[in-house]
Amino acid sequence: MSNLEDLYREIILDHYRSPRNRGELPTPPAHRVEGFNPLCGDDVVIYLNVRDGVLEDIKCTGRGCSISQSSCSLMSTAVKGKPLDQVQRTIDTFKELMTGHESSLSQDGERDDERDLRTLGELAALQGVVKFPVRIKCATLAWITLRQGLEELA
Amino acid sequence: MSNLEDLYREIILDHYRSPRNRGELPTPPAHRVEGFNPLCGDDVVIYLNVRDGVLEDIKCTGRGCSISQSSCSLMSTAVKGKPLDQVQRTIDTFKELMTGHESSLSQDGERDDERDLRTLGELAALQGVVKFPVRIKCATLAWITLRQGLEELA
Amino acid sequence: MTSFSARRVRADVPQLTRVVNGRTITYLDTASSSLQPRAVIEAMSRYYELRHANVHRGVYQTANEATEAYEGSRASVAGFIHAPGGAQEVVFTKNTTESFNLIAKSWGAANLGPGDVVLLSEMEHHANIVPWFQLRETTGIEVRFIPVSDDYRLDLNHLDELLQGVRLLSITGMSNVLGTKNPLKELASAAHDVGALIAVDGAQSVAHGITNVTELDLDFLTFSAHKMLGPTGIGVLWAREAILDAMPPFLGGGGMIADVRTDGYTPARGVTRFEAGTPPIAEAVGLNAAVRYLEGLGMSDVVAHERDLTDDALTRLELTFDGRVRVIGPLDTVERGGVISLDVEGVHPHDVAQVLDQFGVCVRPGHHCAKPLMRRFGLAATARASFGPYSLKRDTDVLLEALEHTLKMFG
Amino acid sequence: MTSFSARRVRADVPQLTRVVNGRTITYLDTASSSLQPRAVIEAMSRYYELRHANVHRGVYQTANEATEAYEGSRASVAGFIHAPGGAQEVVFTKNTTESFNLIAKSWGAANLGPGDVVLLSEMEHHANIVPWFQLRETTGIEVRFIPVSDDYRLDLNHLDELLQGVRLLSITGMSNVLGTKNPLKELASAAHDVGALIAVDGAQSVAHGITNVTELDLDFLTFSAHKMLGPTGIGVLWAREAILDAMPPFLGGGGMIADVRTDGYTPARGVTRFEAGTPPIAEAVGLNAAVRYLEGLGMSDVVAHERDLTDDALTRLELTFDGRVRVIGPLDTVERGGVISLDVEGVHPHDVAQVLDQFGVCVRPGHHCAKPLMRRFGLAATARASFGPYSLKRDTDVLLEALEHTLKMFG
Ligand SMILES: Cc1ncc(COP(=O)(O)O)c(C=O)c1O
Ligand SMILES: Cc1ncc(COP(=O)(O)O)c(C=O)c1O
Repeated sequence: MSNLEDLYREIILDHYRSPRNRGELPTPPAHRVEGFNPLCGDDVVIYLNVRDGVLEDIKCTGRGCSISQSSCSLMSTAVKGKPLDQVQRTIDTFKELMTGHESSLSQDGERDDERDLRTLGELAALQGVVKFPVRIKCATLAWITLRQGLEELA
Repeated sequence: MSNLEDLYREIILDHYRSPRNRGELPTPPAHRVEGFNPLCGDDVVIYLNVRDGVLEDIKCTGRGCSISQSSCSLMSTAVKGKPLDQVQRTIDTFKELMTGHESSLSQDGERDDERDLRTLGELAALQGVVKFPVRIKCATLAWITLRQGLEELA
Repeated sequence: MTSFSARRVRADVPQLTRVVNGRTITYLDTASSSLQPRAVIEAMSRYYELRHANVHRGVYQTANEATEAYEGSRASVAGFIHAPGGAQEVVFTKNTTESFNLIAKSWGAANLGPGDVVLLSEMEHHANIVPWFQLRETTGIEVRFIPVSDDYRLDLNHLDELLQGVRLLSITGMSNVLGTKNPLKELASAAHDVGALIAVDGAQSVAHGITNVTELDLDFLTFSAHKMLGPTGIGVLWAREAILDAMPPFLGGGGMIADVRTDGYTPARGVTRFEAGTPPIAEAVGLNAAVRYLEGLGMSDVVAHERDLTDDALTRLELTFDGRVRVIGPLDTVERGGVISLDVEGVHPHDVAQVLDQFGVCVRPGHHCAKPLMRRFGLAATARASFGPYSLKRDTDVLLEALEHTLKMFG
Repeated sequence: MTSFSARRVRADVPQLTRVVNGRTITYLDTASSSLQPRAVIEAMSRYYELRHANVHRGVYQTANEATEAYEGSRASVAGFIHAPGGAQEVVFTKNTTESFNLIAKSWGAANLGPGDVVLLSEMEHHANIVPWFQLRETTGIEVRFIPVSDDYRLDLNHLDELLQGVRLLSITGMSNVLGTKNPLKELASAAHDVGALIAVDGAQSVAHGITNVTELDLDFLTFSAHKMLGPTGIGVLWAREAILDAMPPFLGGGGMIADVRTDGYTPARGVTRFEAGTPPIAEAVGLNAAVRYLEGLGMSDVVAHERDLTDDALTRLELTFDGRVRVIGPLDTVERGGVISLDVEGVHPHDVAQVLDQFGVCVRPGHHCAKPLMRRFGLAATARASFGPYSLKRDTDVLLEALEHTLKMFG
């Protein structure tokens, strides 16, 4: 059962049971964006308040599995109040964690791992997901939706 | 090679090499009917002169394998000059030979066989065809076409 | 249950000895796709080893054998569903989905026009919805749905009204989400009373019930081999001969034509008109083996066995979890098959299935290609367990054990 | 020819040890369907025994394995034909015929209208003719044919005129009757010059040549597994990603949708949009095994081996029969594959094949689903012998022996 505990780390279950930044923001001024995973029917809805190049507030609703919902919650805590360029970097780093992880691990795993952990903080709890390829889409749904929302605002 | 010689009896090869009643009849008064086997591309064209309930003349053209062409030739000699009801009986008997043969043989083969041979004369040479199920359609093409022609005339 | 033995069936299915995550597999996903007994797998291997050739038009021995095997399968299938017109009514497709597309795009496009109604139900699989939506785009037909009641059965109270203007009632024999079996005979007669035809989605019902199209008085039936112990890559469309004969071709190509000129073509007659190109030959051989295997078991024994398992599972789910695991489907086994959709309190179906996998338990999370039904019950997904002839109560034991662990983990 | 050994290939193919009518089989019908090596048959058996499950949407281990096997096959196929966009450009269909129907009914219906021209050739298989005739009925396009010269090659003298108004040039890579290989690179560039796309029927050419869609600069490619040592029940449509992305769905059902409501549906993105219903999973596994087997042989060695056999056979047919057995196809091996259509003096192809069967020789009589070509050369049918990687000159020995007997018998 070690694999499973890698996937469902305590932090993840905690964010699933008590999601942070859950709810809606009035639109306008907030921007609303919706993400959808046709394979499992999960969705996330993200509300974004951007001012002067800073993501001042973010809220999430939607329904889905522990991975997609905790990922959204973890994401919101990681990017809330941050300047947009930093948000973008976090998105990029997270995407790398999800897609490039296995291949970079096989070359010089330790170093990459450390870098991820340093940059990502709590988000690193999601790295167990890469061992479960079908769940990667669950973990990335919120992030793809966030990026889409930011693009729509740009 | 015994099977093969059963299929290609000398009579059949003879009718293939020297088809009887080959050619066309002027239409009208003759009736022209065409048969086609989509699987192998064979066709037969039959010309019929019917008067006073008698098939006074019949001619065949078309192209196809030895079985379909010799069957047409054998048929023409069997039905030419015969009253229509007798033609119809010959068609029925031939059809039986082709379709019911195997099952009736398994019950009381000898008797049926004899009856076929008596009624069919030279046509009985075609009975080897039933051992080659894919070729049955070749043998019956001319007969189906003849029946269709007679129905059109009726 | 005279000779039927689920244990013996189990011993015939190689995959059921597999060990997954340290445990012997507990396969509870037969509604998605069934596992194949050795007889089916070997029939196909032997076919490839001994007699593979393209069918039709061949004269040599193996081509004849392949053709006989292919056409023999058609006859077997016709017998299995009691097709009144025999093999001449059985069209091989690639799956149930293609069969429905064939009905919609051939019969539907030729016979339906603006205002004509196709009546479905809210419990249909997408295979019996999307082709009708596509037809609606091109012809302007109306697509209407029979509602599903809170007891997870068709709400037939307003059937008469719903049937107004209907040309085709297309409905599932058994829901792949709820397990509900629909009253096909009554529905057929109601449809015929208004001059409509009836098409039945047999993807589940043919594999888990007795299907007699003559007695039920159906017009079309669709199903897939891979849900009835057979191989992937082949499905069936059965239709009454008179209906088939009047249908225009669907896909165009070799095998379905009588003649092709540079200026046009003439379609062939009979079932081959609907089978363009090289058909799934080895798959037909596998399907034939599956049909014979099921006939050997006896479908009434299969049904009884699966009812037994379902009854036991429904009872124990209720006893063990006291409402924390809710069954989305009828709670009794009256007109119901062995498909059990679960809603586990506080745990998403994806997570349920993931935890169960650690116990070697195979259940499927998701909308099961029945989104309108999911919406009807306010669900995004369920975790679905389903039985087959090889299932045992032992499978339910492991399912319950794994569900307890799941609830603990997320509790 | 470094490591290639036809004898070793032959030993890998179980059916080639079969005895028919007292003689070891001489299989010369690879153009209809190839025989499968043990590696392909066993890959499918093992799949069913160990890891069969429905693909996609599954979370449990065997469902993941099945999905990986299925998607892995897509990647293999993409590599085999050098698809510039990789697996994302490979759609699994049931055969070449369905692939052409998909092009015509999705891309064609969406992009072509009255007066638009689809240019074919007189040597096309019905699979690449009938779907265009069907499209003509619904959209009023024009279907035009490149003529075939008396030397059995495309007559490209008037290509410029023929290309006027053309939106798609759809043409075979290699004729299944003549053996002629067409100059695809030149044709692609000519098509592109007038702003048309090019689709290639690879049913023969992919199995008997090197296909690099990037280098040839193609837009669509179709082929079938069963002609390239793979199983029945699966075919391929390759198309450039940008083209695929813009194509509307074809068949409707599960797997090809993003959402379905009672009032409509949203198609999925990517290749799955074209794969409605449970796909041919085991067949994809078999196709992957076939691709790897062919790659192991080396396609250039396969081509060289088949050219050798063809050269030898053409020479000996001429020497032995001195014109009484006429070859319908090029008499040299320049841009020509191992398909040899025969016209035997005074003997109908059906009879030729029947007599040959007594020698265990498998050749196919008929129009080979190329009736316009047959008409062009005033033939109703030919008896066609064709080679595969497992063929040997010994096969030609038996063919010649049997042909001599045939001529004697009907002489
Ligand atoms: C050149 C060509 N195109 C298309 C096809 C059709 O292939 P399939 O029957 O697998 O759809 C064939 C084979 O019969 C062929 O030889
Ligand atoms: C009720 C029902 N209909 C249709 C289908 C579609 O079957 P297939 O995917 O084999 O086309 C399924 C299976 O997924 C089903 O359960």
